[in-house]
Amino acid sequence: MNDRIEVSSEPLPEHVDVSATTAGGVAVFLGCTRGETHPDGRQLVALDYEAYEEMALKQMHDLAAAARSKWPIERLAILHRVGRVGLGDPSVLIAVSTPHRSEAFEACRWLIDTLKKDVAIWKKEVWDDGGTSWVDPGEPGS
Amino acid sequence: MNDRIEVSSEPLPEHVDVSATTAGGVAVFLGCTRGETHPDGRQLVALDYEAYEEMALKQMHDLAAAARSKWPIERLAILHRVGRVGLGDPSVLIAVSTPHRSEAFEACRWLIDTLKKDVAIWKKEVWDDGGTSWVDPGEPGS
Amino acid sequence: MPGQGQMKVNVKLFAAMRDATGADRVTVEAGTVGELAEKLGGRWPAAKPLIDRSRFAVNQAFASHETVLREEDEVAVIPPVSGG
Amino acid sequence: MPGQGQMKVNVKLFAAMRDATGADRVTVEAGTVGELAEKLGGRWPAAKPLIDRSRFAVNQAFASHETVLREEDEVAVIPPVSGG
Repeated sequence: MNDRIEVSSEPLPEHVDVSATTAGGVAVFLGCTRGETHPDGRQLVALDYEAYEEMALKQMHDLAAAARSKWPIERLAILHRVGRVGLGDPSVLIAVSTPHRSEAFEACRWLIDTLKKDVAIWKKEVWDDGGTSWVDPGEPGS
Repeated sequence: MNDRIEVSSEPLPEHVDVSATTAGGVAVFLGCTRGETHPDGRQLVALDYEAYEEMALKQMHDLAAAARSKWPIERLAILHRVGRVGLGDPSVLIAVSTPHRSEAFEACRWLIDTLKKDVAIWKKEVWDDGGTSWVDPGEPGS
Repeated sequence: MPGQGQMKVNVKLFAAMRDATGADRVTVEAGTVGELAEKLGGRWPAAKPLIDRSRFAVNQAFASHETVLREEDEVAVIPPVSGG
Repeated sequence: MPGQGQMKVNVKLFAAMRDATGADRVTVEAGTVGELAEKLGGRWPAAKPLIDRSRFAVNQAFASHETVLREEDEVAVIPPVSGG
């Protein structure tokens, strides 16, 4: 149960090792800031993430426990960055190792989907004119 | 189209950067040697991979092209190791970046599934008594 | 009957909710989460649509409008999340 | 009519097929992939079940049994793959 679960303003590591001699598959997901053009022509320059950190961490631990009850997870990491995240840079990293690959893909997918639905973290778009706007979660997008 | 596609006897890199300012999602899969106990009690110590390298590389390039025709892939890496791969170590790494996360998961999953079905690479189990056996692809396992 | 079953609770405000109110923490007298939501909407009418779409957390777990509040509870408004 | 439409082709052998034959490359006279498969099975009867489950590659692409062979072709037996 040596899950690595963190919320931090530091840049995410490039790599989190969740390998195990009992794991045949490792699935990793990185959610990154994607460049965008606003309908009014402005360019996105970054996303600013804010967390209700104590709650977010608690939720991420609960997600890890729920995922472990659904899939035979060997090791697991859920890292989320807060603060400003530039274009192409990752804001979230999820890594899961399981005996077989299906389980790794399914658990990783479920973790990111559920994190995005429930975990107390918010992002604000930062535009090239200095304007900002909180992301409306009804919006499509990754 | 700067796909990174390699077959090599060197250990796989821990991390392959496929980030892009146009990519909101990166999915990575690592296939690793999973420890196993044979019904007769012997322990697996490694897998030995062999490739028909020219064909495997051609097939991996074809897979990359096919994936690009199915999903809006920004960057892509398919790396396969040959030779002896110890327990917990990766033999294959697939990384895909796309605008949204669904596409990254789907493309990554399709690439590993199709690679395992078609690409001219074979693995042999190496047991702790020195015995070896080519893996029967009818077998379940990752 | 002011004060009956009403606790003074500290409420944390985040993201759009903090921007809408200009505060990251407010104190509200309320007996339940539902009452709290109503009072916040009364105090910041412009934020009411956002409050209506928000969830509430008590001691870092989502709580229903029926949840009864105690003075020492850590309460927070959770506007629609957008992490990841 | 020996030799008619029959090409001498070099055939690469890998993995279980190499172990079954003791060779990583053989020369076989055959006009098509199907004939080649048959000749390999005749030469290594113990490998026939494996050959029957194998695919064949001509110039690094999978080929059907009907594929006609030319002398310069790079031909390979591809036993069921197990990469990944």
